[in-house]
Amino acid sequence: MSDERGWDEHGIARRVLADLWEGAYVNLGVGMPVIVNEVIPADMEVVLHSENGTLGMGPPPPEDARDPDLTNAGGGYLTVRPGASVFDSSLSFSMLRGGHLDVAILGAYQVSAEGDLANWKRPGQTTAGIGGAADISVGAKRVWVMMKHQTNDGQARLLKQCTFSLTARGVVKRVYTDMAVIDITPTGLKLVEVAPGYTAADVAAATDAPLAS
Amino acid sequence: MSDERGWDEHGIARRVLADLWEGAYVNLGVGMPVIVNEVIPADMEVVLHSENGTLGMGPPPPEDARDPDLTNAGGGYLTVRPGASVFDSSLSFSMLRGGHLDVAILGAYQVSAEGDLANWKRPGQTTAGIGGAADISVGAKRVWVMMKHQTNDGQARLLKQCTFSLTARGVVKRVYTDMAVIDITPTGLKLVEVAPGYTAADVAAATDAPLAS
Amino acid sequence: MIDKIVGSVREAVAGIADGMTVLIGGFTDVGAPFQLLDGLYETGAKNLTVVANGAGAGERGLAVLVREGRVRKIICSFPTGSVAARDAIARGELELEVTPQGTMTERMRAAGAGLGGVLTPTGLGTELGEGKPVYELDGKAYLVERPIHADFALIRAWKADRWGNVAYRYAQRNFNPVMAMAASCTVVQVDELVDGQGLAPMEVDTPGIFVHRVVRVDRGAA
Amino acid sequence: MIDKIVGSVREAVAGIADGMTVLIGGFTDVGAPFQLLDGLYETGAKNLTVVANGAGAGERGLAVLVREGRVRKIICSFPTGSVAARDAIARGELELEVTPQGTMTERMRAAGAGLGGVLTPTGLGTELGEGKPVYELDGKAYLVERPIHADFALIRAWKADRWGNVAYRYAQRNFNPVMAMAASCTVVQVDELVDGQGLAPMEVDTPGIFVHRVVRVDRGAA
Repeated sequence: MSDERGWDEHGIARRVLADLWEGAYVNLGVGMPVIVNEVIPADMEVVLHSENGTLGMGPPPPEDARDPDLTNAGGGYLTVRPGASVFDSSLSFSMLRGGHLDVAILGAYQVSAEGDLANWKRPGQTTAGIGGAADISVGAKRVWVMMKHQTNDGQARLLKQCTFSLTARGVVKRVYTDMAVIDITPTGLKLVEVAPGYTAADVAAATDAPLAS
Repeated sequence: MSDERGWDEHGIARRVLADLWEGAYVNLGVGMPVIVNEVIPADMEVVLHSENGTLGMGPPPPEDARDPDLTNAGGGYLTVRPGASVFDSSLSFSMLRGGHLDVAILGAYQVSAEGDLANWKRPGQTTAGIGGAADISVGAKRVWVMMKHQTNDGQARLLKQCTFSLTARGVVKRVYTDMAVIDITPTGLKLVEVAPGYTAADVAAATDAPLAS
Repeated sequence: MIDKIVGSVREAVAGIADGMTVLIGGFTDVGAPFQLLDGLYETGAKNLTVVANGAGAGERGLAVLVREGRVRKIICSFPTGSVAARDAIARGELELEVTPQGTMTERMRAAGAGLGGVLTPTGLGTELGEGKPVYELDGKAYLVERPIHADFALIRAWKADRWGNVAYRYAQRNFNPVMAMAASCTVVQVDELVDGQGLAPMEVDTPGIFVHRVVRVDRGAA
Repeated sequence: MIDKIVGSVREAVAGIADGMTVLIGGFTDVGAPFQLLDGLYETGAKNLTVVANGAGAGERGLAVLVREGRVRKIICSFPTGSVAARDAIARGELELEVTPQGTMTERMRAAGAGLGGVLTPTGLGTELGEGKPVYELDGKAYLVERPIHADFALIRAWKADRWGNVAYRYAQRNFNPVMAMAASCTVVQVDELVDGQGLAPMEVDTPGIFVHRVVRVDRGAA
């Protein structure tokens, strides 16, 4: 940890890990969520799903042991772990859309107080890709978002309403940021935990929607 | 062949075989159609599909070599042939409904001049089973029927309109009976071939719909 | 440690209760979970809705449950030859819904895959499509077929490991992989348990995410 | 004798013509049929509609076809990072249809399985669902997603035999098995041909009924 306030990316990942459990089936989105993989203890069986068609694979191999046919959805190399399996996109998305994943941990540009998720397209982008994000977010039992609380120029990402193109409506249940853990409830945002060095007032000031404590 | 007129069941099967070709993917319905399997020459590669999830399997093994996990849809034992494969019902019916089968050869109670097929339920039956017949008959590239030309009490089975519950509408392309081979065309029934010992007039008299020669 | 293996058929079927919907795998006897059905019988659960290819042919498995009046409704494709079902219908105890086999498969797959339904040409314009919504798309009409989701799926396979990964032998697959996807609790009976590293990744037919309990039974007993 | 094996990439892609729809397998580079794409380039076919996960990232395969203006439309889920596509769109040469990955998969599967379409919750109420029909069933709304059928599917696998049976290595599967079902002519490039008895029945991932041509290419060349 640096001496800056709040959690760094690994700190957020460790905070997410504290909410996971042995035996959970989890999909990690590209970007910040994949860091969670780095903090899962070797003796904890969290079963990672990758939408290109793997379940239960292990962390990257040394460079000289890479298998060209064994990667995750981001193209990162994987290793075979006991209990792992491979399958096609049809079965992979049946798992995702069909409610078989316990947790999907996704990155986001914006999240609304109603749980709307915007994580695939910035305004004006012509080749933005949705990938599996829409299917995952409508299907997983729990959708958690990991993101910086604000944009680099200090704009809130937790909003009354998203301004970016939506991935899915009303799906996000919990948000982990450098500043806080926040639940999305039927009555709006609820502060669960404040990162070290911040106060509830700091978090509320950086959030563009009402935040209950 | 007996000295009776027309084709016996094996004769009908041989007549069907004459219209099959090397490399054809074929589903044989229960009843008379499975006899086709007995007349396919050993050196002719006709790939048989069974809706319970096998493709390209061979004829029944000797009794002491039966594999309890290797049967066709009727429960008959099969043998592994080179090039055979197994799969689940989802893929099996994708083959059938998806137009991948070249020919489905089905039994029937009745066939109409418009190609309607009735082959699953007699009037009043409470536990009649449709099985895969409806999916097969809407999906196969060609649906051929093998049946006795008339019922045991002399009623026609080739009719203007079926009176039994339908399996599918407008699907049958050709009918093979003990008396004749008949095509179902956009303008009605057309006589293709008459079995030995019968005349076109005999066939027309045993058919309850106009029959062009 | 993940360990989905249970020590007895009784544990494997625990929780099946009156009024539940149960998927039963197998085509004729192949891939049919006879020991789990014996276990289901022992639970005493009644008023069940069952989805299976047949309606209980022969003298064991589903036939016993139907004969003893434990099944309220069967959704199946091929009830032909089930004396138990014919008699239960005659007694007014059993409701029978006959559905094309491919449609039955797709309906369970839709439930497992999170789809709201599928459009199929099968059954259109026949008794098999009666009462079902029709949807026209690009000039062609289809039946709208609803998902079938179940409380339990009872399936049979060849091998499994503690993660719930499953492999089938030959024609054992049939409805089993799709049923495994469509139930809140999927129970599989297998001939062999694979310990250590478990099944190899490419050997797995039904990944463990779809499987909740595994029990080994003696193949000879089947 | 059934023999779907052809001797060259040129024979494997013969018949792909202007205006056709072509499915291209693979996820990132894994399971992507690069040699078949080189062959497709050599045919000179243009005005193509392509369905693939990406829109041609990097400097080979689909990227070349897009850069050279041979592709009129791409249906894909993840065009991100395709410079070729971004530039072709800017030149007004390329139409891009971005579709959720699971929806893309189901649309091809529907074509291969003879379904008229599927009902999915994915994309509803977002830009991704714009222009698509909505169907309400049992109080819940879904998008109606149409089948995608193609003239050709170009896929990649590990092993195949003369009957067209195919097995994939690890994550090579991805879209390949579904694409194999959805095209009038499915062409597969493999690392290994299995002669004699062919693949064992339980080893087969894509049965030969879905495969029309097989060509072996040197893995080193990929």
